[in-house]
Amino acid sequence: GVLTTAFFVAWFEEIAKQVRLQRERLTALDAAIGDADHGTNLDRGFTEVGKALTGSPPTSPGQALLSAGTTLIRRVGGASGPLYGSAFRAMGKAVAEPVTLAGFAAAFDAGVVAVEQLGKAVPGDKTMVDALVPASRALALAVRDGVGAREAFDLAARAAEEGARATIPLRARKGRASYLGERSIGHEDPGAASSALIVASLATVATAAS
Amino acid sequence: GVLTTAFFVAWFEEIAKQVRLQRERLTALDAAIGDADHGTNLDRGFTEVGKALTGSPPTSPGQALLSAGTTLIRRVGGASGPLYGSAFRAMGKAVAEPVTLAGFAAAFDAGVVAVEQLGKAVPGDKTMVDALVPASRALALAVRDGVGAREAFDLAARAAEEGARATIPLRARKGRASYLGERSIGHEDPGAASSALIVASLATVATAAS
Amino acid sequence: MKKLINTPESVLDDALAGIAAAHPELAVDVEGRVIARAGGPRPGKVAVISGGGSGHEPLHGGFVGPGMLNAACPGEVFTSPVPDQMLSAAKAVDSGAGVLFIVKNYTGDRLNFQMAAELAEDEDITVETVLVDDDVAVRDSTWTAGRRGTGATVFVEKIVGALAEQGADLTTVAEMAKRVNAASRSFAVALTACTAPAAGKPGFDLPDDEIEVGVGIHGEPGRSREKIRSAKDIVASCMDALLDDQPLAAGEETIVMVNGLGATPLIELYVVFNEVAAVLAAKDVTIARSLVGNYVTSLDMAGVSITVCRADADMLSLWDAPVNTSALRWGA
Amino acid sequence: MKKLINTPESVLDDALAGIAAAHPELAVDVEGRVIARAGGPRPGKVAVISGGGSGHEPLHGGFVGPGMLNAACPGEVFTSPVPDQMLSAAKAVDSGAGVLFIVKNYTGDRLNFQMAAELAEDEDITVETVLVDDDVAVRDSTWTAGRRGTGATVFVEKIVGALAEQGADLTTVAEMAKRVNAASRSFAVALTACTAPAAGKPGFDLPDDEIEVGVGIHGEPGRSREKIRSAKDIVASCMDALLDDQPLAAGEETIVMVNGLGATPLIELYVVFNEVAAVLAAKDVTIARSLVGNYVTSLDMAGVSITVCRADADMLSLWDAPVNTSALRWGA
Ligand SMILES: Nc1ncnc2c1ncn2[C@@H]1O[C@H](COP(=O)(O)OP(=O)(O)O)[C@@H](O)[C@H]1O
Ligand SMILES: Nc1ncnc2c1ncn2[C@@H]1O[C@H](COP(=O)(O)OP(=O)(O)O)[C@@H](O)[C@H]1O
Ligand SMILES: [Mg+2]
Ligand SMILES: [Mg+2]
Ligand SMILES: [Mg+2]
Ligand SMILES: [Mg+2]
Repeated sequence: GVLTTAFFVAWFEEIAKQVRLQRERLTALDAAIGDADHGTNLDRGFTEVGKALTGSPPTSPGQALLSAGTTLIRRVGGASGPLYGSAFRAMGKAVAEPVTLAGFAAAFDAGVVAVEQLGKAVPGDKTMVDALVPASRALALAVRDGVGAREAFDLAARAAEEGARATIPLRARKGRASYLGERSIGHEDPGAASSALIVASLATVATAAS
Repeated sequence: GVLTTAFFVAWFEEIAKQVRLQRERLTALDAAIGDADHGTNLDRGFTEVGKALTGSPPTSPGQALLSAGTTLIRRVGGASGPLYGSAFRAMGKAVAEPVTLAGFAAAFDAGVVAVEQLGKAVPGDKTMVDALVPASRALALAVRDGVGAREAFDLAARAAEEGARATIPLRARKGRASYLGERSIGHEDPGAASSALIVASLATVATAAS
Repeated sequence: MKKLINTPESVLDDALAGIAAAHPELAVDVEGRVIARAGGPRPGKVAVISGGGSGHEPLHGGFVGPGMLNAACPGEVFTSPVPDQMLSAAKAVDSGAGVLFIVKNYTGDRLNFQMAAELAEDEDITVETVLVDDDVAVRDSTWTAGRRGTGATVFVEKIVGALAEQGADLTTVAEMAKRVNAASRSFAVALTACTAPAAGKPGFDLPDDEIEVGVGIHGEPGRSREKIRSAKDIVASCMDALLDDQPLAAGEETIVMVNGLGATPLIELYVVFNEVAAVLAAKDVTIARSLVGNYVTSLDMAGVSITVCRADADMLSLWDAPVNTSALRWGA
Repeated sequence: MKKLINTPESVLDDALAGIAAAHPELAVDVEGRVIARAGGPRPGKVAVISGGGSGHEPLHGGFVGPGMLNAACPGEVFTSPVPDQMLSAAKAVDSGAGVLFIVKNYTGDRLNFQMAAELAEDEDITVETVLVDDDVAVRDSTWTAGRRGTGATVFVEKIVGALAEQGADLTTVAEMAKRVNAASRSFAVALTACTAPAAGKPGFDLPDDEIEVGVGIHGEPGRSREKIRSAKDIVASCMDALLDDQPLAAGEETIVMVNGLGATPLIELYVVFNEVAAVLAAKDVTIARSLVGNYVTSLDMAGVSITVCRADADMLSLWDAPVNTSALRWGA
């Protein structure tokens, strides 16, 4: 039940793969209420993360997370670059070895808090926060209930996915989508969708590992 | 059998009416092998001719023709403005009262010669000359054969129309259409089409008058 | 999508190489993505840096040069630059007198410039940041990320660039930037959507008789969709939006920019300017200075933005000061 | 058709009124359709006049001012001006030293300028006319009206404008115009057709993956239709056409313009310039001076033209001379 460095590397590989696959979808979501670059941004970013992790293989989970976060900040730009970058960096700083599920859940929450602090968005603003906060809550509950990592990640993935879908009827209050006012209603937030993808990748990797 | 000042004024009115009606067609012909303004150019020009002839009513056929020609030169621009303008001015200078059919035919030919001299186009170059020269020849033949004005103008109109249609398979050697090289083949020359319209108007007015 | 590019991924690098080739008077770091004046910092002069996503050319690279910016940091198309760019720009152009960051008010731009400012402070570079938020199509409320920064950026960069050139200190320069921003309002309409190279298709579909009203400069849809009307009517509603937000009194002086969004013929921009001039003349407001052309674009979007700055005497005299950049040049 | 206009008929008048409002340094005769420098003729200076159809802005009105044109005569959209315009321009700007007409080689332009020259001679104004015919997409043969005049017009107007400013006489100025024209070649490709206001629809239909190669600046179709390719490939074939017609030897100096046809983003023009620079660098040909931007447009056509002038030392020094117009300004 301990999450190894390899697990985190696999997580970033899976994210990169999924982002590549869903790049058009993310960009289309962003085209509807933003500037049509979210898929491109994340594809560029996580491809670079992959290169960084291959180039200087991390020797600890914290290192993997810090490296990924720094790479995103240095390579993505836009709103999502600093937000996701700061999230992974905060996770990397918060995580302690060996990484238990409880340790991971706490670190994940530190990442979510970093996003909230940097972006000043609260749940309901129609941002990635709407997927990340429920995911973090699901992880915390899973730890409290003593379920295993695989199931915990499944629950988190489901919560994130539901959170993302729940952004559809919302009116955006943060980011570019807020410029649209009423017209932002009826579209899923691209950042929430990518957050759901990131959490789902966690579940995928855990399933594959087990 | 004498062509009065009123006849010439009626001719320009008819041209203006027909140009207005066929404006889109002329412009579409010009779009295919030119710059899509021939209908607009002539509409603007003959509208102004109408205003000029109404504003200072001519007291002779020569005056009517000169006024129309000068107005076209001053208001149309492009290739067709100076060409048609010079044609009518040359006709105005050549015509003598009373205007017999023979006198008209000679004046018309002077107009055609003015176009040829100014534009340096010869028949077969895919220009208005391809409609004007046959029309002039038909008029001369009609005079030789002693037919009446109405029939002479009908023959001229038919010759001009045939001449215009005969530009379709030609490759342009003058004007904008020449830039297209081979690609100018297969389209009717807009200036030849408008020349046919001008000669047809002559027939229309003669028919109405008789 | 038809574009004069090699690949969507290489657009920015290729364009930067082109800028380097075309402008020997600039120091273009293609890899580091910084466009700076050649020759390095001038002792005692505050350095003025701006940046943002690409696709808005000539903004900002076209405004680097004496009398305006010291450096510009171009991000990927419609994506704010990354902190490393602003850090390396700051290091390259700071003379010790400090650096002003001119940042358009978008979440991405703010966050990346903010991180850059922290990194620069770590290297003992003093940074002041000024936000440009002039677009009245977006209401500044808790319901939004605040107004977008658009056309006023040109006014801020020009005026503040001149002030920095005169040797004003960082606080003074930053204050003037805020003053110009506070005095400026913009509003834009789009006739067509634009196509970002990586997206490969237009950001939205617009029927042949409709326009997007209140658009930004990133291909995003606007505040509302309306039927196309005459230039006079369109300008009237833009000017209503501008003047509602910042009423102008008879006798006041303005700097006015009628800006093409990228695919609008200059002849149409002059038609629009004529209508803007008529609206202001009817209120006895003076257009003391003006710009008509493509200054803050949105790739191949057809449309126009109108920016009006209520200009005081200081601003006008700084506006008239020499400027020597590829996109704005006079007195030099 | 969506355009920022009032009516197709009023586009030119409205735009001229806008130009008048935006540029107090110009004397714009809206009714007579002449854009001249304010202030009248300078004794002893040859007057330089150009003109042509509208829709190519900033050409020619944007090049009126010290160091370049004395007056410009804008015709209706894509229609050459009428003789009255050139006559009234000549009367307004002739100082007695004579007038140079710079005429792009189109039948309409030639005929109307020719008539104007006759009218001006009747009023004792000495006129020299120089034709610009730089477009290598058209072969100069008995099969054509001769080459079109396109981008080189900017080079001729700038260089000759500077020479006239220095007090050269009419013959000398006309000779230089011919020299610059003879040394210049252009080639253009279009990605989309343009829509003339009066026509109301695009001049041709171009599928989403095709380009028109060898187009002019009046929305007419080009020499051939081809599949879209990379900027590098497109530039390669344009440069082949230019260099086939006028080979350039290692060490020769050039002035290069990469010109947007109206709807092409500046970022793409820099991508193109980068490829042009690479082709010339490979031949050791020097780009001594360059322009990248929208100078000779074709309304809302997307595409690019490339103009290369083999420049001698005289031309380069005249190029560098001060110019102060709305579209080209340096040293002033
Ligand atoms: N203030 C914010 N707090 C949290 N998330 C935000 C904020 N602003 C934007 N986002 C997220 O960023 C996403 C957009 O990312 P992206 O398209 O990459 O950047 P940009 O908006 O700069 O183009 C949005 O869908 C939203 O989820
Ligand atoms: N050199 C020439 N001689 C005779 N007619 C010509 C010549 N050049 C052009 N034309 C005629 O002019 C017509 C085009 O007129 P128009 O479209 O009004 O002018 P432009 O070509 O300047 O746009 C052509 O269709 C052709 O018939
Ligand atoms: Mg985005
Ligand atoms: Mg035509
Ligand atoms: Mg973006
Ligand atoms: Mg024409």
